[in-house]
Amino acid sequence: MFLKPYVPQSEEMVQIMDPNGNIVKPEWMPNLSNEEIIEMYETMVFSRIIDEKILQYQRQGRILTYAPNLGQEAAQVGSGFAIKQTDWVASAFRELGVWLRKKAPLYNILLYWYGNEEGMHMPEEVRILPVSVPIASQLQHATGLAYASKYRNEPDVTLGYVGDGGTSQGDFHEALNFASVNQTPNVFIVQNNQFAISTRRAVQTKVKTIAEKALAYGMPGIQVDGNDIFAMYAVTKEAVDQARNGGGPTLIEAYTYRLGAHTTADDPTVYRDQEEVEEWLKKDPIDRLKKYMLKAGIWDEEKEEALRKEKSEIVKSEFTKVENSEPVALEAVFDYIYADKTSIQKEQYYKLKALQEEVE
Amino acid sequence: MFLKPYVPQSEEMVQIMDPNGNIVKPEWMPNLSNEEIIEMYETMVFSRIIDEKILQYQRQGRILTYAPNLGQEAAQVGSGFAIKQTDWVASAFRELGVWLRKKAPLYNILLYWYGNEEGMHMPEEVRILPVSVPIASQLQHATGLAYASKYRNEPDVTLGYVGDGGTSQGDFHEALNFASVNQTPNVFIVQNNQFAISTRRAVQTKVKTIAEKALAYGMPGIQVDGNDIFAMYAVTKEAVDQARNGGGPTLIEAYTYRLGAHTTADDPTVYRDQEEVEEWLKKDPIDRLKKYMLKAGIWDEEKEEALRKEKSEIVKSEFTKVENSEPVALEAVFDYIYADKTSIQKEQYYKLKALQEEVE
Amino acid sequence: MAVLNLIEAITHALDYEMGKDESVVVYGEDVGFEGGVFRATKGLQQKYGEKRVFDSILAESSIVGSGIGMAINGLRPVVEIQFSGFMFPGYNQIVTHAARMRNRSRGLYTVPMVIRMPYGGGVRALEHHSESLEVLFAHIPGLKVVIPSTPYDAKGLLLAAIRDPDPVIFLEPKRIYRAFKQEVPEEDYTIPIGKAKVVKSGSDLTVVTWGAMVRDTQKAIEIVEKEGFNIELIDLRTISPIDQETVVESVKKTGRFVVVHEAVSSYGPGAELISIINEKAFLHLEAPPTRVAPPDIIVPLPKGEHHYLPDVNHIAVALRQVLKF
Amino acid sequence: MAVLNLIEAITHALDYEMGKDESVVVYGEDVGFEGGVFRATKGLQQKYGEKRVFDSILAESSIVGSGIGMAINGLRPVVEIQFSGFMFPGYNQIVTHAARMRNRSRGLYTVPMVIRMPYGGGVRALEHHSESLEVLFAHIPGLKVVIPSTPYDAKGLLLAAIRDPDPVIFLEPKRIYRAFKQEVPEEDYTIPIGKAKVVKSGSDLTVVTWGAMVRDTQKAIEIVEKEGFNIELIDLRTISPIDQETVVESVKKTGRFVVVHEAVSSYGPGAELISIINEKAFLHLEAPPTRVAPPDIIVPLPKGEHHYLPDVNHIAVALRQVLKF
Ligand SMILES: Cc1ncc(C[n+]2csc(CCOP(=O)(O)OP(=O)(O)O)c2C)c(N)n1
Ligand SMILES: Cc1ncc(C[n+]2csc(CCOP(=O)(O)OP(=O)(O)O)c2C)c(N)n1
Ligand SMILES: [Mg+2]
Ligand SMILES: [Mg+2]
Repeated sequence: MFLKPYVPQSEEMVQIMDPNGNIVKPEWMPNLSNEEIIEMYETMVFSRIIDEKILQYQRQGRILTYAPNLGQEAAQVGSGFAIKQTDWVASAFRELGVWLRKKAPLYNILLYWYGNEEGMHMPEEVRILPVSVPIASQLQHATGLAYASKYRNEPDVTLGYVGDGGTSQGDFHEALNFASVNQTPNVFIVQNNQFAISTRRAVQTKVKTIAEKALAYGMPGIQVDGNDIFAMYAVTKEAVDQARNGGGPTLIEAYTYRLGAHTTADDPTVYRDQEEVEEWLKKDPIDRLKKYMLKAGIWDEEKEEALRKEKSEIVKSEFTKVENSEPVALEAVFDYIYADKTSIQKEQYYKLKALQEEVE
Repeated sequence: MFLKPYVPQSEEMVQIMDPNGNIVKPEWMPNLSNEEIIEMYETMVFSRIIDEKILQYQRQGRILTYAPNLGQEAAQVGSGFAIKQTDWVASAFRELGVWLRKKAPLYNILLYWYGNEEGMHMPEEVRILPVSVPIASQLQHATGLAYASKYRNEPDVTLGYVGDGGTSQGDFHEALNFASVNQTPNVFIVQNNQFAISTRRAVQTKVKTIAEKALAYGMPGIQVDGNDIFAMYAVTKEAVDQARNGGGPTLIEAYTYRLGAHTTADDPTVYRDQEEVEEWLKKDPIDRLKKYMLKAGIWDEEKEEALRKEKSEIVKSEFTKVENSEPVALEAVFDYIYADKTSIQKEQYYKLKALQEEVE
Repeated sequence: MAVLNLIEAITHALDYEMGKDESVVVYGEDVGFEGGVFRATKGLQQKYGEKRVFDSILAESSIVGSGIGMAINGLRPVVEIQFSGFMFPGYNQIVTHAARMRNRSRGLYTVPMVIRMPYGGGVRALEHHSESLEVLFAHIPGLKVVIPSTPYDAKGLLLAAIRDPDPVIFLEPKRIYRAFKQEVPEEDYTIPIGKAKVVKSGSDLTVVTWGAMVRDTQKAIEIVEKEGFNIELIDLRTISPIDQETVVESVKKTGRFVVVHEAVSSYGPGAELISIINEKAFLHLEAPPTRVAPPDIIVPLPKGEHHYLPDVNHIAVALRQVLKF
Repeated sequence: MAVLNLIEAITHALDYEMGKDESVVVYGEDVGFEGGVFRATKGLQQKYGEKRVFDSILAESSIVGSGIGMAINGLRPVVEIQFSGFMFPGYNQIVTHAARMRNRSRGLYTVPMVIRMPYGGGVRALEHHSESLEVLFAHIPGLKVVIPSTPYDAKGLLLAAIRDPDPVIFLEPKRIYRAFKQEVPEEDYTIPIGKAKVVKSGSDLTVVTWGAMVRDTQKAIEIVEKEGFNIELIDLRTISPIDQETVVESVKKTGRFVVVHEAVSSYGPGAELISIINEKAFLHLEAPPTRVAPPDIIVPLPKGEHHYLPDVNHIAVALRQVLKF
């Protein structure tokens, strides 16, 4: 529907719901039950509340660096809802909505950002690779995951996420090329949030849309309103289905905006005006879906309040657990470098242990 | 003329002269004097003779690995004639025609392949970076060279050469992107000779033409019959002029064929049929121009014979010089690591010197 | 004379040299408009324009590779890798080209370029923000590797690096970017690359270290000296080429040697120093040359990082052991 | 029992393991149809099909990075880097991901992958075809580094590497790919990673080396032993993790130590061995532990390469010096 014939250069961004929550393309509206729409909404709100809470904890000095997702919830949750629990995800560090959708325990997520690798030891069924900090490198893993699924004739699809800045890395190029050449079941989602830290999207590439880059790999490329959860869901679903059915990879550009700071170490007022942010606040993906739901009569302020209260409580209690979690033992930093500690590591371990015990 | 409007997906390859030496697009025929055409021809023949001679020396065990250019002479000489002596070139290892055009002394070229770095110490005015073996990496240098020219408002353009295989590397992507974003005076020439060692072009990428890849960078991309020296010259000239006048970079795909082995260490009969080679022999770029010149009455067999004889003699005498060149002194392998030898290097040098003298 | 911290000294040095030499260009991720994530290039774009100070595309291979081209064609690029842990995509360009262009062209083309990288741990950062990778550069012939430990040295070494005819990897110990201030002359001065600094002379033991570890080691020395010892401290300053003369001289005098560093122990930088000492001062050794270094593990995330970096106590224990051997 | 050279032993091991374990896939540049530029994978695509043995795109970061994904998702990729000098574009994936996935996920995801690379000099090759880069891997926690020196070992170590739960860098000394043949059992056998081999025991001096240098060192030892000495030769076989026990035991017995390698000297692999010996056998040392290694230069092109690699005479001279110290 969206992918053929694709003309990524046409600059026609796929939008189904406008910023006022009106369905502007009813013929494209995905077939979602009210329950599913509410679940999507709840997931977005959950993501938002987690971000807000962590930012609050961060100001209180209770957590260190964190990369908030503010404004990008639809891009993440919408695409995340288009895959199955058994599908794989290789993401960077700003995909909270996808983690939530894939049933990653909040405790784990918080523990990770608290500064403990143990958080990334997710339950096996989550099937998301750990946070990947080296920009764009994770897309290469996405291709290998998908190759292995195809190799065993398993139906799983792998979603690879990257930012607009990440499209400049060589790894972006190689991964898309590998996927296209090997027709692996991959879908690549670029969260174009207009910034790589302070660097604007226009500095990264001269093309009008990032979706156009798909042309270099002979794969469909499509630009989607990343703040429209229905559009994100519908397009990703089609791409995922196509990949699952042997149709090969797709590149999706989610056109969105990072409403918050790059990370808590960043001060965006240095490089952008508040007016620009205000403009984008009007397109807020959560408000947008809420307006739709209110109009559709499947949501009300009472439910909203209950939801926010419930989610806030969850974050609070999980974060309390994280704050009360065991300190990282000396064993823990040695135990996972190799399956078995080396003889030198063992000596180093005992030496450090003795030193630490002496001090205590 | 060629670059605007460009539709690299159209699969229309630019051809001016057909394999029989007939001008099929007179309106595109570049304005070249007979002397210039003859010079182009002589350069191609010179390249061919150098290749043939070195292959002969190689069989005699007088030279080691060598990467012949057989069949790609028009792609190299045609593009090389489109630049000035003051323009820069960043090439890989299969661009002999460009080196010749840029007045690189044959002695130096032969000395390099003989196995002596000293060969790459070219006269300053040659302005070609030394042979670059790590595939596609040289394109990054091309962007920096061009940035510096633009920085100082100098009119120089930088040509970057890469193979079809090289388009798979991340460096290809990053370099084209840098050039496009910074609008540096670069022209990128992909010699698509259908192979990366044994690996066919179709394994590298699923797109129909490599020229299409320009779309990912918002720059003109154009596929050219790489065995048609007039087409190569005309298109490169337009791209170079555009770059020189501040119009930014261009990607040119020279569609050609590697008639010989990848290098002397390679046996192409393992991975391709002679029939395929025969088909391409019919499109030989040198024969093609010769046919044109014979028809135009500016060439004859006598001249041909004289030319071949002259060039053969030159190769022979230069190679004799190379074979009689000084052996690589111990100093030479120490002297160019840094501007000045380090204290440890000095010790290492004297120790080795003593060892070597002891043996003598 | 200004009183500056280390990062300010770097900004000052860049500003100084840009004012003096038009061929100096400065770029990297977020280096332009924002002035870099650590603000090392703050104000430079405003002062020198977008042509000379700019935001690169997010691609380290391009940052290094384009810099090589610029350096060959007459510029003096000073590029920033945001954190040393992100240099890996640019490592191919560093090793196979920056380090080799002079040799490959037998002196025709050279790469006078500085690659600045904040490095090291102790700032409770995300993954890949804390690595100490000096060996990966120091093992490569053709590269120079410099690490300042004070604001004064930072300016003098950076000016020397920019003016050096060869590529210099300039590793900045970000843990002490803002740790203390020092008087830094406004005038031109350089500190020679390849020369170590005897921070404090002593007779019983030679300790070599660099970067942020100089301060921790100083503290450990103060503690141990109270116990009646006299220790010589050398700030290596240049990791490659090593100032072996200064180190060997010192060990010949003291007979004992400890090296302290932030890189992991195995195949780490300390091993080279120990080997040089074995080769040059074997008969003077009264105790085994010893290294104080993190174990062979990946730098843990903040909650486990204290297990990684040797602290003052750890260093002091090692010094005592060698002194009492 | 077949009589094979080193490269044939590798082909045989790959074939053996592919026949046994369907999760093994093999790819890299020219690895499929042609069977690789050295023919290490010759015949495998014909036998096991294009899904299991294929030509990769020309991109080392993709080769390694996709392998990581495959390994996490249940396959056992054995990828080839055409020459170790071309691993640099893949180094980011090797260091920041292959080596770290286990730790980053605290054991949830692992990367049982083998990265094969022909390495080393002495074949009169073009630039970047002759590097010895073992330190760049051995210094990275999370990687294992293995180097066989005989056909027999090549099979046993490669099978062990493929079955290892962690990423293994498998460096093949291409200088001896076809240098000699040896009986290689058709059956299943592995040689444990992390165990050195005492090639020849002796009492006066311990010599450690690996790869192609084992043979040259053997020859040097033969010459020097004729002069009345008795020398122990250890083939390290695994560069990381080091079998320190075997090496230290030997030095405690002999009191003298020489390491021979092809990597450049400064910050090279020999330094680590010397440091271990200092730490573990200092009081047994009767002469300075010594390294025989190339100088700190870039491997020259063929006409200058003889200046780079230590030869038998060079090794013999060093052995004598240490023996007579
Ligand atoms: C290889 C590498 N280089 C640099 C960095 C530092 N860095 C972290 S996030 C970031 C910007 C990423 O921008 P984008 O890809 O658009 O993702 P976003 O942060 O907007 O989600 C940079 C440069 C890194 N993590 N990895
Ligand atoms: C980074 C890197 N990887 C691998 C190689 C080995 N190699 C040398 S030439 C070659 C094929 C190059 O193909 P292409 O780019 O099409 O150029 P051509 O040889 O056809 O001129 C390969 C893989 C290399 N030189 N550099
Ligand atoms: Mg972004
Ligand atoms: Mg080719």
